[in-house]
Amino acid sequence: MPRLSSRTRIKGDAELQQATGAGVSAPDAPLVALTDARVHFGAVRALDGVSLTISPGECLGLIGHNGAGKSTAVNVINGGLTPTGGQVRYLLADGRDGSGLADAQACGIRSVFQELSLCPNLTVLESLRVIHRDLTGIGWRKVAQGRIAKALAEIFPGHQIEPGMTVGELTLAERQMVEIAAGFSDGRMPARLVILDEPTSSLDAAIARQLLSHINTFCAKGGAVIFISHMLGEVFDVATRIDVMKDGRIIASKPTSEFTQQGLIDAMGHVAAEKSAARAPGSAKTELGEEILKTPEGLSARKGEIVGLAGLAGHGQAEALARFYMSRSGKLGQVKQPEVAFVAGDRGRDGVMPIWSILRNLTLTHLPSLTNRGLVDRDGERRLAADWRSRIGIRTDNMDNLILSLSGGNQQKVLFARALASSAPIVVMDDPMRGVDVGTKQEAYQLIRNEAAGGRSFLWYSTETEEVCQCDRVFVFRNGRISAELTGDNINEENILAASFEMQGVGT
Amino acid sequence: MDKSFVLKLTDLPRRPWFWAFAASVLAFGATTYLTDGRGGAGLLSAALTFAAFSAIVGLGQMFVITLGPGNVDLSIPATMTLAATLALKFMHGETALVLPGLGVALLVGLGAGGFNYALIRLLRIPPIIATLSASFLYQSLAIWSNRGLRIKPPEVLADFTTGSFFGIPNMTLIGLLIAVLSWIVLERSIFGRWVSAFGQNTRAARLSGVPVEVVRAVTYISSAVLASLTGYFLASFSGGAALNMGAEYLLISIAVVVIGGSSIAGGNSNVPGIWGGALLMFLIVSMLNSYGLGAGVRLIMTGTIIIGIVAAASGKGRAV
Amino acid sequence: MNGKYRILLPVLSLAFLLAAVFYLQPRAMSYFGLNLLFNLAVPIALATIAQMMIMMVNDIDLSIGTFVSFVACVTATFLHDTPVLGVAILLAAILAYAGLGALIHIRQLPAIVVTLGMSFVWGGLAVLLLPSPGGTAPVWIRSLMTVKPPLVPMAVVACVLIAGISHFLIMRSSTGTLLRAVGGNAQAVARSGWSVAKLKAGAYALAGFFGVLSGVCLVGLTTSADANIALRYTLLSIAGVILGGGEFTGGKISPVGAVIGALTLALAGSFLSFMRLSPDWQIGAQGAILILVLAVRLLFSRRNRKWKEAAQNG
Amino acid sequence: DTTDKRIALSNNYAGNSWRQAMLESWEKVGSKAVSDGIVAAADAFTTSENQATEQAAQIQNMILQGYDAIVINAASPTALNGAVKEACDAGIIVVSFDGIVTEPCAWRIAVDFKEMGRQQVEYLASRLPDGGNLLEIRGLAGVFVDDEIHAGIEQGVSENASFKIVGSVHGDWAQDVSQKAVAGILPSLPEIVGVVTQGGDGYGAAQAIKAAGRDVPVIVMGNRQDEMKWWAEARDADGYETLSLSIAPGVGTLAFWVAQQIFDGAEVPKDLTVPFLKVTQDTLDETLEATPEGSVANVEYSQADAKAVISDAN
Ligand SMILES: Nc1ncnc2c1ncn2[C@@H]1O[C@H](COP(=O)(O)OP(=O)(O)OP(=O)(O)O)[C@@H](O)[C@H]1O
Ligand SMILES: Nc1ncnc2c1ncn2[C@@H]1O[C@H](COP(=O)(O)OP(=O)(O)OP(=O)(O)O)[C@@H](O)[C@H]1O
Ligand SMILES: [Mg+2]
Ligand SMILES: [Mg+2]
Repeated sequence: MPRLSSRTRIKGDAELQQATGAGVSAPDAPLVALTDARVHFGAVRALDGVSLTISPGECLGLIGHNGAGKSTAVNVINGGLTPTGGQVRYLLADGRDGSGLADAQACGIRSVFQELSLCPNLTVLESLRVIHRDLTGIGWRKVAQGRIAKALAEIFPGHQIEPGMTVGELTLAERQMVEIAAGFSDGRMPARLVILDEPTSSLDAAIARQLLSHINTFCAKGGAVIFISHMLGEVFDVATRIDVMKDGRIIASKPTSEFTQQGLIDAMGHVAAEKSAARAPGSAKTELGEEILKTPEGLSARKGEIVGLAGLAGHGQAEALARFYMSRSGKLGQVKQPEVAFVAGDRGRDGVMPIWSILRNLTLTHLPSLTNRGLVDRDGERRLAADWRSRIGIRTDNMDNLILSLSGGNQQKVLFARALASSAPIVVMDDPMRGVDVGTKQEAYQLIRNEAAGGRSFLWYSTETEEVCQCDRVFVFRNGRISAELTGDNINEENILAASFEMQGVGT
Repeated sequence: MDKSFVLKLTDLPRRPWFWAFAASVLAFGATTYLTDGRGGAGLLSAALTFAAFSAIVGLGQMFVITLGPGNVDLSIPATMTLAATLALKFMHGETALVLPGLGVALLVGLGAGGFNYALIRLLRIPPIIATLSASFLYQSLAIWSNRGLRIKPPEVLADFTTGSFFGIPNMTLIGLLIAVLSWIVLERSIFGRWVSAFGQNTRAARLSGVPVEVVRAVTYISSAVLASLTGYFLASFSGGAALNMGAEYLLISIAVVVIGGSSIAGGNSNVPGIWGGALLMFLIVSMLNSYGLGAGVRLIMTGTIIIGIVAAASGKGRAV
Repeated sequence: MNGKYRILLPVLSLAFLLAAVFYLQPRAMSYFGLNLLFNLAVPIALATIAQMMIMMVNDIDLSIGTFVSFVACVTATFLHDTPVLGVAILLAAILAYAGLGALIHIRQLPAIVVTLGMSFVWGGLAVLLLPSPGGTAPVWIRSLMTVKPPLVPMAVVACVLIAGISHFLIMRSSTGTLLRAVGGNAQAVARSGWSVAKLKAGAYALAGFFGVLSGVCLVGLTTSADANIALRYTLLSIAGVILGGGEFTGGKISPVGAVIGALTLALAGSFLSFMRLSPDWQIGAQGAILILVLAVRLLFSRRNRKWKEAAQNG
Repeated sequence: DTTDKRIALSNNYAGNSWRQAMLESWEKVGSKAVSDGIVAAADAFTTSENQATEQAAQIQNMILQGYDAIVINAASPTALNGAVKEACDAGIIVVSFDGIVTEPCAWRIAVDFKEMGRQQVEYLASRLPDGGNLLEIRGLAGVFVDDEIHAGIEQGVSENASFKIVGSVHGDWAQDVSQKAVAGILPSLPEIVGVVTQGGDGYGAAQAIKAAGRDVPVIVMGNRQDEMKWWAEARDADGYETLSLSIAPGVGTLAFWVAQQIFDGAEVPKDLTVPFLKVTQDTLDETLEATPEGSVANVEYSQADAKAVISDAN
């Protein structure tokens, strides 16, 4: 596990203010140079004059709050989005300057997007065909198979993915692994710059670790990486330089060694919530009410309890949650008095109504309670949405905007609000903090604790051990079954890991 | 005249239903131009009457189409025929049985919709094929029950369906009433929200507490009930049920939905557009007939106009 | 349903129906009998492949039936009388299909509406060409469709060829993979720098190409054409793709399955003929048998159920 | 001796009262012939959709089933030729009626549809010596019968120059479709003195014209019971006069007997003609009496009738 303290150097906040646009010192000629790039979506200034360069051997950590413009910057760098102002230049292999999507590819720039972008109907090796233009002609399958298998074995030794598997049948983590491997795989033009937009958000700790060490070797061999993550520890672990974004600008850019973690959080613009005092397990217990749920596979929770589901990704946690949710919802009688509400982690698949406004997305679950003889009380709906907008801090100027105009993290907040706005006594959360920035996470933790104190129970699956450790009780899953139930002081990283890996024999 | 009104006017072309109405007005103008304005009232009244039938089935089809890709009700014509056949046979021309006859028609709709839904839900058959297969069964039932004999509707019912109220055809009034009710359901009620959520992302809707199966069942049943209602009125209007009476409503019901600006990708429906589409489908044919164009040219122009309208009305979707 | 089951099921349904037909009518179990059972399925199989190309990119083609009718009319008139002009018209029709694909993508139009509109257009053109049934099949296509290869009848050979070629084209080749990717996640394809408009145009052009083959083969079998000759192919082709394990969205299709689906549909009709039902119920029985064949899928999906599907269906 | 002969009816459409009457007549006459021991079987088959391709498959199935004769009401005069030829090659007697086929090996019991169209105008000319404007209601575009009757009407109009067709719509031989089409074109038409039709559409036209508030012109009817009933009522009210003519659904039974006669060794020419069934002001009441409610005026043929028709032709 990456430990922050080993890398962190305490520096004064004042230093953070000397924000510069360009790279601090480029050892070689830069691969990509962004000068004063601007992207405006209507009134939203997603990028408001960003300048940065990245050179071979560098690993640039890009961090910032939800909606800061990180993903937009990525899209500009990889040529997918033409900036409304400013310039992007690529250094082509033959020394020329280039611009545009085709040149970006010719330059060896590869992207792993925040929203998964594989085709679920293709096999793993076929997915490579979409990314690698040179895969044509007789025998292309063999070549593709070789490339992806090599990359997977290199980055994620011990993985279980066959090149012939259909992507749609892989778990979320496996899909993410495939995408990452495709990004680093060999091709006619070798990867020179790989952009990873929140690559670890659905990976469990062990696999994330494998990725981080691969990035280190890749950069050591002269490759360049842009690494975006809300997990600051990871960024500290791999980045040689960190750029902090806020509201479409880069407000700080320095070698990693010159940052402290606290300094970073401050720079990102959040009131640094002190790591909340650890719960006193003993006192919390007494407040818990009677047992209100028990599932056949052994999950149980009491009133006001926060129950965590842990274990390696893809070991049946999400399925257990979904089974439980399905069994307690869907009937007409449960519409006004829902027994359980759901917070999705895989937004696109499980959460977002893509053609609706933020408002309608937010109120969906609670709306039946705001109806009179079947008709919706539209003023009540607005009030509800306005209330939650301020409570959870959704960054938009108008709740009537399309949900898809929000950044990933803000969409996630809307989904949170959707579930918490309802009166359901149990809330099921399927890795809900995926892609949520540090500040917002702290707010969400607080929210969850308050709600629990108010008598709500939570079932919370998370890929982050640190989140699970905040729970009152933890069920660790292995191979689709509960392998351990931890309570009180037993909830710690060691025990969780032990229960996750036991008898699996793949200690990584 | 305040600013917001002016803004609204310029905003009109962006409304999905605008183009259907605009094209209807053009077709109407072109037809009456031929006679120097004579016959305008007659044409309007005919258009309003016949569009009502298309509009009612179209509304049912719209509910189904809003459920998202793959959802479409191909059993509408057969349901119309079956409901009309059984209802007219039951009434046997007797005035006293007009309302019970309506009940029979509605029951047929309920049954057909329920059966369609059962095929989709219990046997997991894709809706297009489930409703197509079911329609063959309904057709057989209609043949078996009456062997295609045309039974006259009760006098009162025939008079009602062909009559008018203060100059507005009765069928138009019924069609408008159903449209208004559908609009309220879709735009203002919780059920409308659920239908739209279902159409956009069924899985997410289910996980947000939407009772998706109830929504789907009600939607397919509504479509069948509206089809039966149309069958009942259409048979009374045209003097008896015929085995092939609903045939042309298959394409029309889909066409009015899409011309009217409902998104075929699901989740976005548009009630005023249904009436626009229904009027247009009638007026295009009238216009082309009036200009004496042959069947071939008429078909080509109808197709071109449909594509033209959809192309004109397309644009990036707005938030709802 | 995963890949393995996707093809297993259509194969089993076909085998089962075939066994039932052989039981009812042992005479069908011969070179001559098989040809009679299946020769009219060849154009249906081609139309089903055409429909599959469109469903592959998440669209649906409501005009394939009228398009095949139109092609049949061209084949029985121009292709017979002035072959060069006939070929030019058919090429133009394929181009028109490609254009539609691009238009649908660029203007973000719903394919179902555009193809609905096109069904009127093709129908109108067909009526203009042949106001009354008639025309003559070109001799070469007539002799091609009535050729008697040794051992296996032409209909079976043709179906195997169609399945094999389209499988190679769509499932194995690198271009086919890209086309399927468009159905799976068009945005990802665009992000990787491909022109989705071009790819969609390509898929539509393939649909047009197979539609043309279907019309030409049809005339080879019927010897003449009329404007309404293949209207039914629209629904048959959709049903065929689904029976073959394809899905409406997500680029999940199977060319071999589609051909088998088309054969199953053709065979279902024969099966009913051999049952000798009362005419009142003959139409209904067609519906019932479709329901039956599709309901078998349930057995498979039950066994292979994941919660993903459970969530989808509640 | 024909006692072991099996005869099948291949019917392409069952969706209107005319076809239902045809099937009923066939059933009545056929089952009587079977129980009398004249033939071994007289089975009726109907396709679910009015499609030549489906009917061709149906005929191929009949070949496999080993019928000795196939009586066809064809969806298309030419598109079935391939299947019909195959039947003939298999030694099967093929007799077509109403919708006849052009394949030379088959027998045809034809109705002179062209003459039917021409006589309508002739009748109107006798009623309205001054001539005037006519409205034409056609059937289904692209179908043989529609084209033939239309040609006859054109010929009639050219022979009687005082008439002019001012409007033409397609009513698809259905009351509700005609009603809609007529209602749509009426407002733009000048005064019309007569309506020429194809059968199954007169009542709808009358309704539409009445709804538009116009005087009802002379509408030529098509023997449907509701049309004739309306006509009788209008006659009783204000002396309305017109003509009704159509082909009798029972002509299928004539085809049945012709097939039987061919087996019996009779010398039958390939082309036979039957007169169409005409209802005039004088025969209206008696025809109406004999027609079941909601059905079509009909005559069924006996073996003796068939012999007479054959000997007339020779
Ligand atoms: N297509 C779009 N239309 C309108 N606004 C957009 C669009 N895409 C992005 N935005 C806006 O641009 C801003 C930057 O978004 P971006 O996705 O780059 O944020 P981010 O830093 O990646 O956030 P997160 O960490 O939540 O992923 C946000 O305010 C977002 O709402
Ligand atoms: N000062 C802070 N305030 C709030 N949150 C913080 C702070 N420092 C770290 N975090 C959060 O704590 C977590 C630590 O991240 P990191 O990934 O390094 O931990 P980890 O235990 O190594 O995780 P993993 O097991 O996934 O590797 C992150 O989720 C980060 O958002
Ligand atoms: Mg982002
Ligand atoms: Mg981590």
